[in-house]
Amino acid sequence: MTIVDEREPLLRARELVQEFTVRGRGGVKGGVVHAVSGVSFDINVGETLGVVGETGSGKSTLARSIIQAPRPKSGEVHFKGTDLVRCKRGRLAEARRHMQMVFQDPFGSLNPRWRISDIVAEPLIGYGAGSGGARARRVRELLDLVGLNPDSYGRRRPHELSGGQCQRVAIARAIALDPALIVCDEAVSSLDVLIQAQVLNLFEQLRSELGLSYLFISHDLALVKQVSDRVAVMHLGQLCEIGPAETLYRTPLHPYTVALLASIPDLDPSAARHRARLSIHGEPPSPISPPSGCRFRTRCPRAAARCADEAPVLREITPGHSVACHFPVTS
Amino acid sequence: MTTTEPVTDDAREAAPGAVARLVHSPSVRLIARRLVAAVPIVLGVSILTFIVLSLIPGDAAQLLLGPEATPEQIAAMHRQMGLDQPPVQRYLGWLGGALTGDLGNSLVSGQPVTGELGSRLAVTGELVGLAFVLSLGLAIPVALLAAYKPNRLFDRVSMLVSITGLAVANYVIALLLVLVFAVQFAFFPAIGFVPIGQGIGENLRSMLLPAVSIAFPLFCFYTRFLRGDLVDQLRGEDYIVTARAKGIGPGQVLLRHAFRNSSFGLLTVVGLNLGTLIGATVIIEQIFALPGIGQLLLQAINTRDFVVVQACVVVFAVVAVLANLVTDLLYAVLDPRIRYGNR
Amino acid sequence: MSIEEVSELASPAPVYGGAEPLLEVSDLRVRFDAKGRRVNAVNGLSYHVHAGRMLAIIGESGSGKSVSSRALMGLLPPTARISGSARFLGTDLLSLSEREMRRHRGADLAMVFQDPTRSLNPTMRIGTQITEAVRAHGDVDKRAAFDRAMELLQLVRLPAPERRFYEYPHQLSGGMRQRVMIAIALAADPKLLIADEATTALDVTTQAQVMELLLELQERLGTAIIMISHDLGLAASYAHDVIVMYAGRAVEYAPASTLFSHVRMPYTRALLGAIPRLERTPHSLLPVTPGQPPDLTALPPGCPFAPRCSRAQDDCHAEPPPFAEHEPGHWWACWHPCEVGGPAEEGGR
Amino acid sequence: MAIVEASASPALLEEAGQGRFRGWLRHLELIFPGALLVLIIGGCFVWPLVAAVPDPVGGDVLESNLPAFSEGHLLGTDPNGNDVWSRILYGGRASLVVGVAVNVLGLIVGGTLGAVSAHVGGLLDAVIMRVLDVLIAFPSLVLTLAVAQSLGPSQVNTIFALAFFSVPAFARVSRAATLRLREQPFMTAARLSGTSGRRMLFRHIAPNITPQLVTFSMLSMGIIIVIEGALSFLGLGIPPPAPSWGNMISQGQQALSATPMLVVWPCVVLFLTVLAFNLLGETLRARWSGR
Amino acid sequence: GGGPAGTSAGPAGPPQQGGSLTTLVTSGFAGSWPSGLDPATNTTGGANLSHMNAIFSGLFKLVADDDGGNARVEPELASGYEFEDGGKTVKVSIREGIEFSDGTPFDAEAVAFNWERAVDSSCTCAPRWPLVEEGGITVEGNTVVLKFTQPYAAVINSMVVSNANWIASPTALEKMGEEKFKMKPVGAGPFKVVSNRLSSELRLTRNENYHKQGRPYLDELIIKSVGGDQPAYQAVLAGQAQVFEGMVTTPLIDQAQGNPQVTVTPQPPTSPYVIQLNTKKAPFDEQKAREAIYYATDVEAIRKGLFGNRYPAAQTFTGPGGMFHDDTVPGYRTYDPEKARQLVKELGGLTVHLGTIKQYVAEQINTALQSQWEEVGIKTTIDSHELNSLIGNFNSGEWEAMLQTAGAWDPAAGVGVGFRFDSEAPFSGVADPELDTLLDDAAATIEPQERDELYAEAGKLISDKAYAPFILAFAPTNIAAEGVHGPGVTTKIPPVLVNTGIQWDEVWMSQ
Ligand SMILES: Nc1ncnc2c1ncn2[C@@H]1O[C@H](COP(=O)(O)OP(=O)(O)OP(=O)(O)O)[C@@H](O)[C@H]1O
Ligand SMILES: Nc1ncnc2c1ncn2[C@@H]1O[C@H](COP(=O)(O)OP(=O)(O)OP(=O)(O)O)[C@@H](O)[C@H]1O
Ligand SMILES: [Mg+2]
Ligand SMILES: [Mg+2]
Repeated sequence: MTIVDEREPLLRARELVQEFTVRGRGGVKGGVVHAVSGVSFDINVGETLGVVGETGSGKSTLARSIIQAPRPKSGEVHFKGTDLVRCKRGRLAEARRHMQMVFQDPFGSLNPRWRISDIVAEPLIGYGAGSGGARARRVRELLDLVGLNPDSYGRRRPHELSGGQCQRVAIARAIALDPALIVCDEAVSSLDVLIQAQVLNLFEQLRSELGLSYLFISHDLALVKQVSDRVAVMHLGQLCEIGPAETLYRTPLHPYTVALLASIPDLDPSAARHRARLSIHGEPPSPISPPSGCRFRTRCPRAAARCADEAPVLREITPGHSVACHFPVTS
Repeated sequence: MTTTEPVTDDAREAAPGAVARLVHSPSVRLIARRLVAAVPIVLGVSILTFIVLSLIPGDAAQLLLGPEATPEQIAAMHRQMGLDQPPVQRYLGWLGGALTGDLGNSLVSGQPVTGELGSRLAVTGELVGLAFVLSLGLAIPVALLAAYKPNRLFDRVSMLVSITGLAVANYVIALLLVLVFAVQFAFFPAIGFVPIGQGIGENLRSMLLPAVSIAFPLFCFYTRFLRGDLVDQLRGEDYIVTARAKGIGPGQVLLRHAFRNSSFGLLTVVGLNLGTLIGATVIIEQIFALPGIGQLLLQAINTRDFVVVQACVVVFAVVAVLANLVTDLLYAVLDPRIRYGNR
Repeated sequence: MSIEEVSELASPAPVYGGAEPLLEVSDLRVRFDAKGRRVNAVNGLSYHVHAGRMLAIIGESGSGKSVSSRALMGLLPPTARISGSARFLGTDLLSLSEREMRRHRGADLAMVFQDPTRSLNPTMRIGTQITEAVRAHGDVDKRAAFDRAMELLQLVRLPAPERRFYEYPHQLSGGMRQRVMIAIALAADPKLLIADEATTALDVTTQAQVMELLLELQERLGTAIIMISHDLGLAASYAHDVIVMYAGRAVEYAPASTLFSHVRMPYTRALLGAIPRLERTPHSLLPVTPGQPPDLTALPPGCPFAPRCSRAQDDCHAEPPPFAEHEPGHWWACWHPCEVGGPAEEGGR
Repeated sequence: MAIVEASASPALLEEAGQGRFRGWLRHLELIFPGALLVLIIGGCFVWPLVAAVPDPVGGDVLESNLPAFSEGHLLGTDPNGNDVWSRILYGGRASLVVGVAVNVLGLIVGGTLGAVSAHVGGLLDAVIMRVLDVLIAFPSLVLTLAVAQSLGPSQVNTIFALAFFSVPAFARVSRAATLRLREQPFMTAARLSGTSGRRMLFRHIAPNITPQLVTFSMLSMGIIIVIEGALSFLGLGIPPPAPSWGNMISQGQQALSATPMLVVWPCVVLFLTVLAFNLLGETLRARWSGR
Repeated sequence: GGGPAGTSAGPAGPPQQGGSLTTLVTSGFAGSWPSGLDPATNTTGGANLSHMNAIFSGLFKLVADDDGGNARVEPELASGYEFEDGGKTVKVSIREGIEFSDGTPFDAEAVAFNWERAVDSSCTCAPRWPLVEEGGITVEGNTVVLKFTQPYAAVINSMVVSNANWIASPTALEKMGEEKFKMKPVGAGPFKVVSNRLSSELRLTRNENYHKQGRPYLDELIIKSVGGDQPAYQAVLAGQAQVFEGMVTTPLIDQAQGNPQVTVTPQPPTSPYVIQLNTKKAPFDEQKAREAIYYATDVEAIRKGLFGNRYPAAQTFTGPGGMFHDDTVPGYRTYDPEKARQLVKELGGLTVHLGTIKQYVAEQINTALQSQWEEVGIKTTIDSHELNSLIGNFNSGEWEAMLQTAGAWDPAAGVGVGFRFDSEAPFSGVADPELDTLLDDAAATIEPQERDELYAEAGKLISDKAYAPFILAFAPTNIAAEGVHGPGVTTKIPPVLVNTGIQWDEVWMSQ
């Protein structure tokens, strides 16, 4: 392996493109979904990058492209100095050892017929880490770490656990090999608030203790802000804004980010009712035939002729804060 | 299926650019694609038949010439039949003919196979078609009634009947039907086929018992399948709850919602079933002395008339492939998710 | 659970305002006998809804929100055993036969479900699904039904209704589908609309759109709405009144403004505390409530939240607190309620 | 605080009793077909070992065509003087062995083919599926006839021939199930965990598709036993005088109107067997699909 | 009315003209004519007697009294025959003034033309004439002359089962070509072909040109192939067919005999079932083993148990309906289980593969034989063969025992005794020069008395050497609906080989 340069980001994604050909029954070609189109970003060691965006904006596809399941159509993903997109199967497997994923569906991500301890041991076996005894010890350690008593939970099967517990098992599996990066695709969205808090705290604890980096995907903006150092906003397969969490939430630049932030329901009833809320109307365009130019222009209150002709590129407005908009919002 | 909209959909569909839309319509593309995909399948089937047939011991020449034939006689007969050529060449020769619609001449009788198949196809086709119509025509209402009140008397009785149909061999059913409806009460003929030309009534009368013999097990199978699927829909699907929440009655929910969706599953099963039907026609045609393809196939196998066997198998394969194409098309026509899918 | 305990849990419906309530649910209990296990999904739930108001029922997953509302509609599976009463304009919905219930469904009470994709029949045109609801009640001819359906589609502000009428659910986006669901629910001018997690499956922007729409419709039509959710933010933003449920019971009930400023139940407080907020500093730990929701097959004798409650004392474990109106308009069920204005984090241990 | 009378307590108690009964009924769905199968299998495989049952073959022709309940012949004898009851028991062995063997073959060969095909995907999948398409489009009967005529009728050849029916069917079921499974995140998670392809197949896919395959095999068991009878009709299948239910029926039908009982008895046991397998299959399906 | 043995099946009044009759034949045997109906190329001609006789009639025909007795071959389209040269020359004269149904003359030239084709035919029913190399078949005026290298006694008797009996119109054959002709052959028989669907249905209509005045009675004759005895019986009961030729299933025959709606006419048996033993190969190259089989076989039990005493036991190669029949053979070894056991013991055990063709009656007998043989310690496996694999088995010479039918109405006829016992014959398991000589001599002897003696001697030899135990003389039964009458249908005619040559021109139906 190459020696990792300290200043080199842990993960560097460049111009990632992922497309799907959709087919009807009998294999009729229906069109090409432009799920991710030219996305670039970095994640540094110990950093959490939040990704937000509405349904279908390509968040999950982005996550899967990074872990190469399936490999993206084009682009580069440099992880610890290896370009995953072009490396061989063996190298990829080696790299994946340091890169794990936690899925949205807590039950679906655990094989329903396996015992919890077997599930957690799977990566240990898969990467041949340790002997039987060492492995068993490591499994207990991991279960303890995620707050599950190995004695009472180790022999259970997923359906005997609650959603939050399942998610913790999935996390235990993800950290089993001390990865450098965990990709969380809506890892807490299906949990209710009390459990969600437990899981989020666990992530936080692992980050501070083990120095993990996260790619944290959600469409809950408040939640993303809670956990992220930097936040990227996706819209229809493209990054429209990326920047430090605080800055981005305080001074959103992209009209879409503004609309998203405005949609967050407020916990203060007196303030929430009867305010002019919505700044976004209409339906999201189809990813099969996205609009020309800026993909947000059909719903954008600030859209102008230029938006239809010219696709805006991501440009840095303030240090670390970039936006892809011809007419960024400036308060 | 009844729909209540006052303006028909077809009117909208026939909007300007109809030709362009036709070419780009998923159905047309589906047909084209599937027809292309069918070619290797039929080709594969014909090759497989060729291989299988060459594995069967004995050949037509030996059978024709009898046990006392000298090797020279057999060799001469082989030459006459073209069996002396290497298999690949024989196959290619056959294929060339088949592509031009000439399936060759029977080894045993020397008659052209194409014409013979054509007239027999009509009989088997009618038999199978009638069986489908009967089985589906009965299975649907019975399954609906059974699913209307699951686990009640009607459901249980229909289950017992269905399982009887699955357990009792079709040839036993055929003989029993004849004993009752042809011998005891002379409603129907016991054997024989009356061509449509001699009156549609007589024709149907002659085909009814054979068709019922084939249809009954099918009916039972479809009933079980559809009933199960309907009950699953009624129990598990959210749109059923929506429908109930609208305040419409259980009959409407069953017919308009559950059945509509179950019908697609049924369609697949019906399409796949066609292959197994061929076994049934061989037996039933034998019992009812119907001049169909099944009868021909069995005779041809027994006389090692491989040209005829090959032709029958290919015809069956084409029919099976077409049936699947038709079900796919029906899907595309009936199931809006495909009709308007992913555009 | 003994009979005495049951009777103690039973509670009167809180009275809101002066006018007759539209719906008055009292002591609703639902039990499932499934696979030999007995699940006590709802254990004595009582509340009122008045015409023109929006009541939010919140609570974590499995607290009985859906079951209690489906019980009103008579849409529970046969394995459910229901008791209690639900007076709707004088009739007890729970005692109606399936046939009688059918007359109320759609016409008086309507429901919008969580997942619009699965809740619409995928093989039926949107229009047909709406006209079906229109024609389910009253003798409406095709033409009139069509007109009404178009009216509804316009009402829910579906773009290009003439076209959408002939389309199928999969041709619509999630938000549009949910609007269609609302149109179906409104088809027969129901007096009460139950929205069971109607926006959970939608993303934030679409969720906001749908909620706006519901509010607007309520203002125009005067329909009462029961909004079921586990999103407190949503309840705070849109509802007039809020009920918090835990383990099949109501634990706190108040007008939204009161509830969010004067939380008394430790459970509610825990819920509020656990929500990530924009104001919070990044990477801070959230207050955590330990433990699991109680096993509904065997409820503990005392307060069901007691095992997880930081304020719990011996009496909490011994006896369930009654659900009572401790302050005007503000009901709760707790032996040791939180002080008003206390820190939100206090609810959790 | 006014406390409302507890409602519906008596009703609850009454329903509790009913609940127990219902619970029992639910088990009946499993018990009834299970017991029936145990009875049938026990009858065929164990009873002849325990009790004195006449030989199924080698009967005395002078005792041919005895009616049922004759002395020493519970269900009478066939035209060769063989005891029908005994033939039903021993014939059940053959039929059940064929049914089980064909299903096991289908399960293992077809199941593996389908799973591997779906799991590996790509070219292999395309090739396997095209071959299966060919097999499905190919009238299996011809294949069966070919096998039977070239190898001669026998139990093993019957199993072999019938496998042409079952293997493609199982492969389809297994492929569909595997494809569905592939969508599950735990499969992706396993790949991320460095799990090898073989381990994926055996530890992840196999246990998860087995219930579906087993359910399917329950439902197809009856069909296979019946098809074996149809083969007997065409002179294939298990060669007489060795009994199987199928060839008993097919032999009996040759003089159906004269000696109907020779057909009725095997039909009855066949009915019970198909019933049991179907009920069992459906119960398992309902349970495993989580209803 | 039914009743046993067709006692009441005499003609019910004067024959009536007209009507359409459907006759059923079993698809496995007579109902299969895959190679068409041209006498020279129909390889199953021996089974398709009804088809061929109806279209071509015959130079000769086998007739008998109503009870099947006094069976004899009579000239039909031929007017007579003469033996000359000690039987080495046979002159068959042709009836004058006959025309084929296409109007062309039926003459000696036509017959000679057909015979040339028949001799070259590959059918088992081709004539086995020992013709001289050159000029074996010649025409002399209205006579066709056959010249043999040695006398052939059965030349006339075997005519009725050989394709030499059926004379096709040479003109029609030339005009249509062989391929078309075999579908719509033209003969001088009572019926003309309307349509012909191979192995499925043959529709015939009355030949107005038929040489007998007022014949045939029927306007239409339909021959249909059907899948088995049970469907055929049902079809007759339901009125879709009037005749079923060749019922073999005993319980059904029993049932039919109890049914007043049908006339049941068992035909006089000619060819008995025989267990051929392959003496060229172990274990039956040893006489003891063969004897063990004789002693182990309980014919009486089979007769009674399987067939309700319907068919007589046989000890030699012709049944009671055939020529030169003997009920018993002196010294024939009958059932004696003790002796069988003893022999098996001496042999140190005996294991036998017993085969037969796939057919209901044969399989039943085999099953019964298996039981009986097992009883005395002979380990027996039985196989049923398709025709193909049967031929294969014989050709390979690997077979041990085969249940077959042996003999014919005239034992010297084509598939007669020589077929099973001549050392040259492919289906024979015996290679005994002495027996060959006896059979050859018998075939070459014209004098009936002498022939009878030679055959008796042959029978005795077979029995003494224990070459092949005979079981019983089997013949199929014909079923006719009420109102159908005719020779071979409701009266008995000995089957020339397996099935009876029904005289379709005489068959009539009451309207
Ligand atoms: N395997 C696939 N085949 C075809 N289209 C796909 C596939 N996976 C994703 N898509 C499409 O790609 C687009 C992006 O999907 P993706 O799942 O990445 O969105 P997302 O942002 O994760 O949405 P959500 O918030 O709903 O999870 C969508 O339009 C989706 O339909
Ligand atoms: N048909 C049923 N059979 C058995 N138990 C059921 C059934 N339906 C619901 N339950 C149980 O009843 C309890 C309450 O369920 P309910 O659906 O009302 O929860 P909820 O509050 O709506 O939760 P969520 O937020 O997840 O929708 C749960 O424990 C659930 O498992
Ligand atoms: Mg996603
Ligand atoms: Mg719910």
